[in-house]
Amino acid sequence: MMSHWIIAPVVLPAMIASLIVLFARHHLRAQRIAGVVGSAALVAISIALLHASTLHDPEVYFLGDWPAPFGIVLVLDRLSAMMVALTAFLALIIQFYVIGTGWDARGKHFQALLQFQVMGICGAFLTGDAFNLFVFFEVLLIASYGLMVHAGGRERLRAGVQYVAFNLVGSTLFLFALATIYAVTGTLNMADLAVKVATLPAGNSALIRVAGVLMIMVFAIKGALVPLQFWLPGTYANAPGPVAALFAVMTKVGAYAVIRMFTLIFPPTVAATGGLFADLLLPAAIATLILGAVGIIGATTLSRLAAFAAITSMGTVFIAVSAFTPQATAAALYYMVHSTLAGALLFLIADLVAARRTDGSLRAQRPAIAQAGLIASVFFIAAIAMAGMPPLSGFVGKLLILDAMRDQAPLIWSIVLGTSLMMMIGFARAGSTLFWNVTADPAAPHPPQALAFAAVFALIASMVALTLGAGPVTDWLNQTATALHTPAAYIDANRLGMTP
Amino acid sequence: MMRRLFPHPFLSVTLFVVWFLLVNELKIGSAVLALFLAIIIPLLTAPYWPNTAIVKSMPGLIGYFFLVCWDVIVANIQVAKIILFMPADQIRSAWIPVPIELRTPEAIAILSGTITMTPGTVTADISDCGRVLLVHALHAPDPDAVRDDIKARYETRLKRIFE
Amino acid sequence: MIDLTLALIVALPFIGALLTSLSIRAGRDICALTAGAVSGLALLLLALHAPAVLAGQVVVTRIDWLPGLGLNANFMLDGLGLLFAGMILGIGVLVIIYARFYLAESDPMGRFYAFIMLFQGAMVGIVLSDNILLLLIFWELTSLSSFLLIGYWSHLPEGRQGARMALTVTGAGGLAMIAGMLILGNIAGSYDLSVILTQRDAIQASDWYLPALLLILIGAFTKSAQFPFHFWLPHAMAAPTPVSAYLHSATMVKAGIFLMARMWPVLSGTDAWFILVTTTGLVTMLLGAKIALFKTDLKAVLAYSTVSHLGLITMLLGIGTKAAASVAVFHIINHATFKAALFMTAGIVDHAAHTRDLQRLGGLRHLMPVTFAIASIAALSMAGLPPFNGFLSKELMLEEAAHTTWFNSPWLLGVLATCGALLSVGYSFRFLSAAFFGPARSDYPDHPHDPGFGLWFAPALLAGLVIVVGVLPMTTAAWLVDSATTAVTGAPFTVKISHWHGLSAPALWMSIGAIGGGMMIVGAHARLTRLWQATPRPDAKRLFDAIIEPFAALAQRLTDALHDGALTRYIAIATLTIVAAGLWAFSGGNHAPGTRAATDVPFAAGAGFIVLVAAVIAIVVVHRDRLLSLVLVGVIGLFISVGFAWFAAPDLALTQITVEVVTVLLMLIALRFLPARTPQESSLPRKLRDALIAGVSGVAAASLTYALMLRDAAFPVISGFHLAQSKPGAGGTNAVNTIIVDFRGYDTFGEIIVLGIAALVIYALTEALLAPGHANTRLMPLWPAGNRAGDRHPIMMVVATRFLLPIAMMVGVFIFLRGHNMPGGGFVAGLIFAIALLLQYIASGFAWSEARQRVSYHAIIGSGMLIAGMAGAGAWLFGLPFLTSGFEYVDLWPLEKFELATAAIFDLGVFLTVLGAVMLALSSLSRFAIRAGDRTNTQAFDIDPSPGGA
Amino acid sequence: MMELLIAITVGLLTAAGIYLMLRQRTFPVIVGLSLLTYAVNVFIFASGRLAIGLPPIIRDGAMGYTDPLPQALVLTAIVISFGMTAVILIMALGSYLEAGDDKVDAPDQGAAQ
Amino acid sequence: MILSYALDFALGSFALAWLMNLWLLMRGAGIVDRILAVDTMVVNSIALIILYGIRSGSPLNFEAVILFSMTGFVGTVAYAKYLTRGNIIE
Amino acid sequence: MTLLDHIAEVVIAGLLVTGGIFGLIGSYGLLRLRMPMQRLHAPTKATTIGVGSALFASMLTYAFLKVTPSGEELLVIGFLFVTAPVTALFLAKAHLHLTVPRSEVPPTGTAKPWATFSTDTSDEFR
Ligand code: NA
Ligand code: NA
Repeated sequence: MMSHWIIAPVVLPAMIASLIVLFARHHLRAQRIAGVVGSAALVAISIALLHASTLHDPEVYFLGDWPAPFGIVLVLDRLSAMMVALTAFLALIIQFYVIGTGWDARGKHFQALLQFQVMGICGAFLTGDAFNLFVFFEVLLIASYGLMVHAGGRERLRAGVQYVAFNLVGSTLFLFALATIYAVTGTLNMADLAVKVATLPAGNSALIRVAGVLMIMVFAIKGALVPLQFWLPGTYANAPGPVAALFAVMTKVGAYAVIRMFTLIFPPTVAATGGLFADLLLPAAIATLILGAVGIIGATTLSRLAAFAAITSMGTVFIAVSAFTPQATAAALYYMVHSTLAGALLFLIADLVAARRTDGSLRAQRPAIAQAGLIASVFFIAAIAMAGMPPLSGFVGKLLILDAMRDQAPLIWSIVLGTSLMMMIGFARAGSTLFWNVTADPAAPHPPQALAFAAVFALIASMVALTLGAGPVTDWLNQTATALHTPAAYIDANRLGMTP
Repeated sequence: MMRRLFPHPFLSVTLFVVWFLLVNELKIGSAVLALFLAIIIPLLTAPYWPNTAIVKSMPGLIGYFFLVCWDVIVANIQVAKIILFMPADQIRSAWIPVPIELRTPEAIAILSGTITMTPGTVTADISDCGRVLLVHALHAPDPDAVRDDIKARYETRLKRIFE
Repeated sequence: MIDLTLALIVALPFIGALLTSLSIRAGRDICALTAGAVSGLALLLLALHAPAVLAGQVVVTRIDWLPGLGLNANFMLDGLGLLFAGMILGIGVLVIIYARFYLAESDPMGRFYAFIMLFQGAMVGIVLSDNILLLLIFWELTSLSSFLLIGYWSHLPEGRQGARMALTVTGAGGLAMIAGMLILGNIAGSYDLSVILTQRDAIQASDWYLPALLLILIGAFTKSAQFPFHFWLPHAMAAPTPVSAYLHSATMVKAGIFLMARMWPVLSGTDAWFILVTTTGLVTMLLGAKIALFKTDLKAVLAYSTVSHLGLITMLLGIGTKAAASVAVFHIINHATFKAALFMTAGIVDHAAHTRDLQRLGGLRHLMPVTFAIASIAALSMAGLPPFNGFLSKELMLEEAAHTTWFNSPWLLGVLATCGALLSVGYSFRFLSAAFFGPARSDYPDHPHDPGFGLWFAPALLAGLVIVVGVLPMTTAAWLVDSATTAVTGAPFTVKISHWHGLSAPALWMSIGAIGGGMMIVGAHARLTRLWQATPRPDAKRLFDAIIEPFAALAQRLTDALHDGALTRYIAIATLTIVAAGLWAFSGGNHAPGTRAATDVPFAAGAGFIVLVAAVIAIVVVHRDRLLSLVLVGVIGLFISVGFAWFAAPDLALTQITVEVVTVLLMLIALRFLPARTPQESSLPRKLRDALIAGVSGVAAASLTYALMLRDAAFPVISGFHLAQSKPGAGGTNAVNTIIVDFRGYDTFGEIIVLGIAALVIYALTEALLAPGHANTRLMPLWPAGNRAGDRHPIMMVVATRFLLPIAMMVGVFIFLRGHNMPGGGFVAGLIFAIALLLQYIASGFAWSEARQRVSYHAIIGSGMLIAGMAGAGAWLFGLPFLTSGFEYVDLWPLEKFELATAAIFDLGVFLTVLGAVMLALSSLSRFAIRAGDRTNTQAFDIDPSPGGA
Repeated sequence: MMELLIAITVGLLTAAGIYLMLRQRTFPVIVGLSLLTYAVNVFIFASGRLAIGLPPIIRDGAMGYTDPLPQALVLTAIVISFGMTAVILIMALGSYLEAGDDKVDAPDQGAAQ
Repeated sequence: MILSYALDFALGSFALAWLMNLWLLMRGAGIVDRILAVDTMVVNSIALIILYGIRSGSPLNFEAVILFSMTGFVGTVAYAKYLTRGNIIE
Repeated sequence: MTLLDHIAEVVIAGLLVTGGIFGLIGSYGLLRLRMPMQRLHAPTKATTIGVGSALFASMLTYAFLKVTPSGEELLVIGFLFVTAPVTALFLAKAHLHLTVPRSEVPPTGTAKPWATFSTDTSDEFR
């Protein structure tokens, strides 16, 4: 039904970026116009795709008109449509923030790299081919490397080298996993993999388990799961504010990949792998949540605090994912959307503060900052959202997760609620240092940057909408989760049986 | 008009021949494509090769090429003998400055290339004024003989071809 | 009767919060007016429902929000709700008025009223919630808004710390309660109180009852500052007095009481409830009163007295009988009236005498008669003296205590309750005597006098209530108590309140004893104070900090230690994790060894392998000499390329060798600016550790490779299709190339984008580094050290590269055109062109070559990507998916049949992107050298052999 | 036999690559990364199993073909890793110029305070 | 028949040449000698691929050989220029 | 097999053997010759005769035994012939700059020094 529109979220940003590189290399205004038009168009397209994916079963787009599993396919289902829409929406908001604060003027090619990053992320969400997922991981990664060191700077570059080196280990690992999967199953199409892994002859279980575990390690690096999360704080804290905000969706690509791959290809019903992945995922997710919460209390700067907040979000999401039940997956998806918005908001605020305060330090008393009242209130809102306190979507998300994981209540509830308390303490201490414990000197003046605040309020509004609309949203997500856990429709859409 | 279309006639010929060596087939289609490329590419790369030396006598160049081939084979055998049989202390290596009258860069390049390709002698450097080549001979009991042989055998021919 | 006004009542204060933060612009009066009006309107709406509720009806509002989870915006109004909502809104209005005059000019009033209204909305939300999850939301909101209110005077350290402590304790309680409420909802099958309150037996029978009870009580006790969670309340006194009056006397601290009352029907009646609640209540009553007796700060005295009275109410709820519940309700009303009045008078005294320290106050009855009158009425009622309302509820409380056996002793509870009453008499009288009696002091800063009408009106009204309810309890309060008690106990109840119960009533004597004892304590206060100072008293604040601060310090040390930027440790941990997980996974499955025949090893291949192995080992050994390790990387790349050619992968050999060359050039340009040697830094143990990790990973990788190579795939590989369809389907015999540009062209599309982005990133970073700044200044002095050979652009190299450039282009075009059928394609062609151009840069120099670069590399990259994209999108015109390629054979006499394939256009895009990307990357890197002070040349070679030359 | 040699090659390249990545300077880390890339490229190639003398070029009368798909994947991997190597190289250079040392393990922002 | 013997001999000798180059590379000679050794390895590789092409009869490796010959020298020149000038593009 | 093929086979075998021998000599010379500059001469042997004969052998094989003429070998020889002198020159300059003692090298006989030894960078600005 959506036919060619399915690939639009990939081709559109690619072409816009190419046009920028070709024609608008030195004209920032033209770049901005192209960037915003592109992002806005992408939002419109993604809404249409979301609508289509709601009405119909998963729809497959056969690239090059080659049948699956031989050619590469894109699969539009609710999950991918949702994630594309989330990315498009976030990218548009960040566009406004960037233009509002003039971040893109501090280096070259920001707008082009932003479009490429969106292309990579959308490509990763839409692809139905395992190797193509690797390719688009690399697209979004290399664009993120560029964005991360945008405008240079000593700390940023050092953190950049670490970020790239660690993620290259991840990329290499991804290739090891893909080659193993191909060597064992002989295919790369995800739907075909699902069929073949389910009917894998006995002697192959050891190797497919290795492939599965290597795959989950790759997504664990992307999703910052302990013990593969060390790279994140240094990277996110040193990245430019709006870039770190965009990275909030990048960690979610890791979570998306785990959900997609381990409901479609390695569900617990597969004899060879069984509960292998849940056994790995749950302890790691719990450790991630705790480490993140401790990090929020221990963070010495606001941007590092925001980075550890992002880690807690991933811990929470993966706790829900590790249950591998439709209800838990729906809760995970809800919390994924929430934490993307909340994470992005927190990074934007960290940037607003850093721009107005000599630094983001949480251990030193500084004079009050410009627009302190406004920034303090949005910080308060972001803190509530991220700590999962009412009345925002974080609370609803955590309630959904607690409810979904009732049968492991003593362990999961105490950790989720305990870490929420720790987060509350961390945020209260940070807020108190940033906005209350200020010296008497007058605030240094700073341009109001209305557009930037508009972006911040847009994020807040989206979270409020997510809260108020929690009823219909959770219904939609429950249906999505159920579809994910019964992937027959996804597999059939690939029309595997048909000989060309 | 010919000058503008063929800034490097020798180059265009070479390219035409190279294409056929690549495609290994004598077909009209390839010929048309080869001709087209033989014209376009020299035009495209003209700025990279300003004031090209004009080959005055094409047969001279071809003759020179076969001469070098022969010299390479002969000298190779000599040097092979030195490596296999001559004890290390008997080898008399020597640095030989070879003053040259050639003025066109292409000619100088071909001369130093020839010297290097004929085993036993290697062009190591050129003087800062571009008038003298520094040649290292593997075994040259009589350095002057080597110098004179190079000048007589190769330089005179190149002077006829290029100047 | 379904009615949306309840939702409106709850929403109004929140709307008020918004309005006040906006209306402050119109001045402080307007702002106070809006706050007062909004609260008043809410109170009015509530009053409209009062008659129906008092008649026993329960008003309900149902708005679906998250039915799937059971969290809905359901509200209900019953007697209990009415009582509390009335109290919250009523006292709210009074506090708003009082605050208008209390706040100084410098205090931002808009923010104050916004926070107060936020708090008010949250409190009303709690008392009107039918859905317990909704109650939780408002519950945590009270903690959050109290945090803002306590921290209102953010410049005061005690304000900040008090706010954080309150938030931590009440927040933690709230979180515990979430678990409790979820358990309760699960047992009862719904989160709506209207359902839960009917499930008493199911809940009390469930083995999850005790944990739920405990968790809910933690929530209640933390909010109502019951022992052992009472320590945060005094530190909340740092808040402005209206906040203390409103939050810490009338409303917030009563939320816990409200919750116990609301849950009374299902939770109470069990031994656990009785022991836990009654004991906590009693201990808190006694402890609070004792501490209040010796506090010197007026607001601290009042705060601890509040704690004590809340303990009293908790004890009554704990007793579990309907009568006790009714007394609890009655005392809630009475306490609200006299405590709010006292707090306000304390504010007035503080305003007038500029101190709240009882030791520096005295004799104010002469100077502030009105305040004295109000304070004494309220204080005497607090002490429980007739004829005030405090006496009535205290009497009933003593009555209940006397008739309750507690830890199987019938009289102990009575005695302790009397001690509580005795202590409250003590601190009430001490308050009055210290502040108002004794000689009028002369050392007041500026002559204290009664405040304006606005400040004393509110406390006076409350004092009036104290008298009226005391004198005519049945007419003024009984109806409200009955309605609330009915809501609490779940059964109709009518209370009999009277001053005189006859001589035989034990309560009478207990009261007399309490008052007598209280008098004596006041008399002996000086000696008792010294005794109190002598006993070691745990300072709650130090205790709290002793837990939080070291934890925060530990958190920081741990976090910074773990995430200290030690990439090598990160990678070591990651590697070990991956290998361990891989081994663990492998051991869990069964592995049937392979059946493929092993291929033999010819001598040449063996020799190649030996060289490769030697090079890899050598690179580790000499890695500190960076140029040499680059040479060895070149060797490894070479032998892998030869390996690819040997094992029938010509395309790979082409690509590997060309990429190899460009990588070497890149590394060499960068090495010019990096130190030539890697210093010896790792200790031996560290090297062994790293070697071990590397070794384990190597063995794992090798065994995985070996395991794969000797086994066939479990299913026929999909590439069978590619081989079959390569010629007919994609029009090319080179299956690898047809896969790259056609079957999996989408991979290649992504891949050239990666390359394009890489070049853009390198360009952007070069610009950033060359811009004036730190990096740039460091570049300037990097003039190559000392002995540099002459002759920058040797003639032979220039002539050779000039000759090679066109020929290389011919080879490039050849490889581009035949890629479809034989090894080759856009990548390799692009790399060949790039290498040929780079040779010009190496031979004739950067400036000379850049000057001849007519088309910018950016444009080449951009157009390459566009062409590839358009080639892919071209298929849309025919209604075919992206990247569908078409081909047909063209017969043009006299030419032989040749093939036109759209894939070639895509491959052209690939070609241009690769060419542009490689050139942009290397030219950007080269600019560092130019920037570092080398002078550029306009002539191709330095030595001019021409006749006219030097 | 040949499979064993290729397995050893992959193992050695991986081991050397990881050892170098654990050194404390950016240059050995980058060299380590390229060795790791070689290792995985050979590994992907090996996943197509060995077929000496059977290049995946369709021609009449061929006894069979090497699996072309891993070769295509390796090509993609080679080009992408080249892009990545170029980027990390410029970043390492930039970090050295900005910070004055080419250490990889540097005091992170957090610990500095 | 003699063709396969000759081929084996040639393959063997160039492989042996490889090993000799390796020996020079490993023997701790000067950096210039090592670069020379690597350059010779490239040339020996070209020979071996050509010989393997003759053995397997497939003309498919010609593109590889052309590129080896075209690009092999770039590396050597770059290393040498780095040693003499300290920079390769200036 | 026609007579011509037999002759071709013998010629090709001969070429292969000579190629092998000269290839060996080239690399053996690298080890045996002690002076660095001497070593530079060895590979020119392998380049010319060694690979040259292997390439010719391949050309003849395809021309006669496989009846599909192939010219690529000539191209490879051409590239080797063009690039070998450049590598030799640069390696020699490297030796001159790093290993060869200045005293060993005779003067140019003109006013200017050898290019590698010149420290006058004025000519670099034209
Ligand atoms: Na020579
Ligand atoms: Na590719």
